[in-house]
Amino acid sequence: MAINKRVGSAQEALADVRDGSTVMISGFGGAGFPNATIRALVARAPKDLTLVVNSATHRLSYTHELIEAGLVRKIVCSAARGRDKELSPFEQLWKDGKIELECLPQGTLAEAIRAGGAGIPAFFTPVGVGTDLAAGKEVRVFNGREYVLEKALTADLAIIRADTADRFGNLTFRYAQANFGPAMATAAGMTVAEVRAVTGEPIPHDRVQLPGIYVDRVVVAPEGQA
Amino acid sequence: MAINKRVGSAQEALADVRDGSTVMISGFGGAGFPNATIRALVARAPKDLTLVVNSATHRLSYTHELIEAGLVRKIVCSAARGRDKELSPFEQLWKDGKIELECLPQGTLAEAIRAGGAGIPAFFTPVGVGTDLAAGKEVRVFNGREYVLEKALTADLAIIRADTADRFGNLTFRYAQANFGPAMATAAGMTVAEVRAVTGEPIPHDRVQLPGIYVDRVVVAPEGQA
Amino acid sequence: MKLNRSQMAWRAAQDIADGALINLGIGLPVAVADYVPEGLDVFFQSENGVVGVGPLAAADKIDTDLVDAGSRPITLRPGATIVDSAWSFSMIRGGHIDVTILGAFEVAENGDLANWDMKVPHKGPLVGGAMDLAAAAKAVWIVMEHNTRSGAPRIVTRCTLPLTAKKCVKRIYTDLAVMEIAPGGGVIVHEIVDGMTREELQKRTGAPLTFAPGCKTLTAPPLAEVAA
Amino acid sequence: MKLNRSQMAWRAAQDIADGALINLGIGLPVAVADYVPEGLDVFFQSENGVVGVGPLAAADKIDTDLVDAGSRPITLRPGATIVDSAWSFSMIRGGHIDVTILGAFEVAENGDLANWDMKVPHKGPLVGGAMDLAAAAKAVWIVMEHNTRSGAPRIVTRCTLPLTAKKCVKRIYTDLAVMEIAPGGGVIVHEIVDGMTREELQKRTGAPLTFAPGCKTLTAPPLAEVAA
Repeated sequence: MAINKRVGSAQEALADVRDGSTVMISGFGGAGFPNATIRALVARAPKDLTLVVNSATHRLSYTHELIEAGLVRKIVCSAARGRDKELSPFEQLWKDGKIELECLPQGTLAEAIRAGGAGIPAFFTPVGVGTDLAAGKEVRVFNGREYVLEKALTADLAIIRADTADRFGNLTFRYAQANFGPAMATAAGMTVAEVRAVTGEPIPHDRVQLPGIYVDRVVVAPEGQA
Repeated sequence: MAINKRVGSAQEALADVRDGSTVMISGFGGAGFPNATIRALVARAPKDLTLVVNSATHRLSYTHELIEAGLVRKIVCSAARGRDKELSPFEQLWKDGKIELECLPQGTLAEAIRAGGAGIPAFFTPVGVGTDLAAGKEVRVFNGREYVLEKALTADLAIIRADTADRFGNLTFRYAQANFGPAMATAAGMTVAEVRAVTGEPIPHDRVQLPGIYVDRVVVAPEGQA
Repeated sequence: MKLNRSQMAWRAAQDIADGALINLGIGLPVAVADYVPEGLDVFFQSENGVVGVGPLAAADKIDTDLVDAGSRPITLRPGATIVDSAWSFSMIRGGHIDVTILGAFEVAENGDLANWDMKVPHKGPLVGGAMDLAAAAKAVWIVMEHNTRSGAPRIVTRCTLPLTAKKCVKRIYTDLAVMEIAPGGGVIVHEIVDGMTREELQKRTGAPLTFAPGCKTLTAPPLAEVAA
Repeated sequence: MKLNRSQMAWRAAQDIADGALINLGIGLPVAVADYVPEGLDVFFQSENGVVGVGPLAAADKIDTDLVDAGSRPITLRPGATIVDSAWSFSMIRGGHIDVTILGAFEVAENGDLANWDMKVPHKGPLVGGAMDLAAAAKAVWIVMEHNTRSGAPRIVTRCTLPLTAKKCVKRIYTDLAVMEIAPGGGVIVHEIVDGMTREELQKRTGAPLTFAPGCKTLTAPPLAEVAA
């Protein structure tokens, strides 16, 4: 049957998400948040999620709505600080022991996700050695320098934002929109790509930025918001 | 001063190559061999080189000329078998103990080079476990499966083939020409890119396949041969 | 009646699932692409980074930059793209290849595979992507003659040649039979060619065979032998 | 005379080498880009993958997909390109950034850096790319006020706040002085503002200072204070 990964709606794309899932969500620096699909996930309301996101609290991402809705058990991220002096909803839940937090250096987070998609269970990195974020982790010396062993991250579901898709799931990204998206798509059992538009023709081979073999479902959301 | 990485000739690009250097050379499956620059390296004749190449003996690559010229002390590769029943020049040197060989699975070779450019000194991989190529290497179990620890590869010099470059060293590749080139460029202290043509204008940001920050010198060789 | 090499490739192709991402080894396995059943939409990956290998290029359409891992001039199928070697092997190592179909020198009853080193004295090693594919594809299928030219079995209790990967083979397609390696080890025959008794197949095999309850006759349409 | 924040950024910019690849931290460090000497051709990298950050976008040219790691709307310089996060941090971790210019809470005399966690109770952590940059850039330069608002020294014998990276800082640009962390540790003053005695600078510093033989007066052109 001719491959066609487009589905009718974000709801349809998320129909089989289960409680307890690990979910990766793209976006950084204000670009690449799959906000329409995040909203659909809030509505779908699976419980006890583990989120893997760069920032738990970015004001332009709707990730915080998942947290505020009480759907999240644990967050793996590089940034979880609210903007204001008062505690953010995340910070309040964290303070109350209702949400678990694993903070990683941003590059370690990115590499751990990439490793998860590349069949690498663990790798050594110079980043974090001697800091609180490496506490309890194995340290080994290579060529006279210390490195910390970091484990790969994988997920049940990745939700990423891209610019265009074709029916094969091939994706292009605008400017800084890609960020964590490509790596997350490789590391998840199921990848939902939210895009501005689906092209009629296949994307030319040398314009594809993420091969469609990593993308399971494509959702069109022109504005990127529900 | 306005950045301009183009140099006048392959000879000029290789003027400071030293004896004992580790040199990475791109190319696989018949595409992406920087043959004009390999010929210039043969003429430059640095001694005791360590070569990191996918194939030591591909008939379409001039790498074998470096070997036949006696300039190579060691080869790290995934393929070193001559096509014929008689021993190839490499095989004869290897049999006579005049050249050292390290054979790696092709994906481990690619990942070790990528790791070398990405600041990862070592990584675990499932590939090769229980085989002769993992003999003597550390094996560790993650999630019930065995993995072997592989070390990163770096080089003094990478010579890669691309299609076009701009004055910033940004590169594009045609079809399957990229193969090992991008990773090698990240893992070497000095990268020489041999290209078909240099563009007058900067390559558009979304057409660049290898950022110019990884490229030190650009040589134009329209046919890719000396 | 023994299958010829084209028929072996054809038989393996009949088991391909719709939508699969497949890597075909050099030699006979690449012929499998010619026999994918009508109506299936599958992608072939090549280790050099091509995702969506199409038919071989016509003589007048050859482009030296558009080749597969075996240096064959190819075309791209619609929706194809190309990644670099590091990414190509991340795709393989990361378990994104649904099936890799490879040749073999030997397969052991526990699924061990030997297909890279014949131990010819002083000939250089050539491992290429064999270990990556065997260790990491979701399924490893082998297409090979049931016996060597001298009649020795290729399916054995324990490989004598250097291993490519341990316990990786799921299915074996030979000129005589279609077999499965059971999850815990052991060779189960699902199809056997007409005119071959179970006893005769066992004699030609170096490991004990179990015959599946529904064991059928292995048939294939008449096909000219491929050169590969 | 104390430098204002613009002048501190200006002073750091004067030490940038032609052709360098530079990453600027959020806050004051990004202002360094405004003062790169004429005639230098440098690239600014941002952790979100932009290689070749140009000036901030004009209000009518803002594109929400074209931002830096600090979510600021930017433009691209000629020759710019953009990679994904995994590649961006491979670039950083792999030592391809010539200089990263960062803010700091504390710098120890051995080069230890604390710039990510103020230990405010119950506020979530925010490490971002700070550790990657500090641990892996070829050179780490710090731009910061010499003292905290309450007058406490930021240059200390040992950091009291959580570390970002060990022994990573090479240079420090403050409102009072330009300093170097010697390869084996120790703070060497290369420039000191007019009207400040060496004794006074030492009093404001929590670690012993050495004054370079050619220690000069730290001067900067008059510049309006940046808001950052």
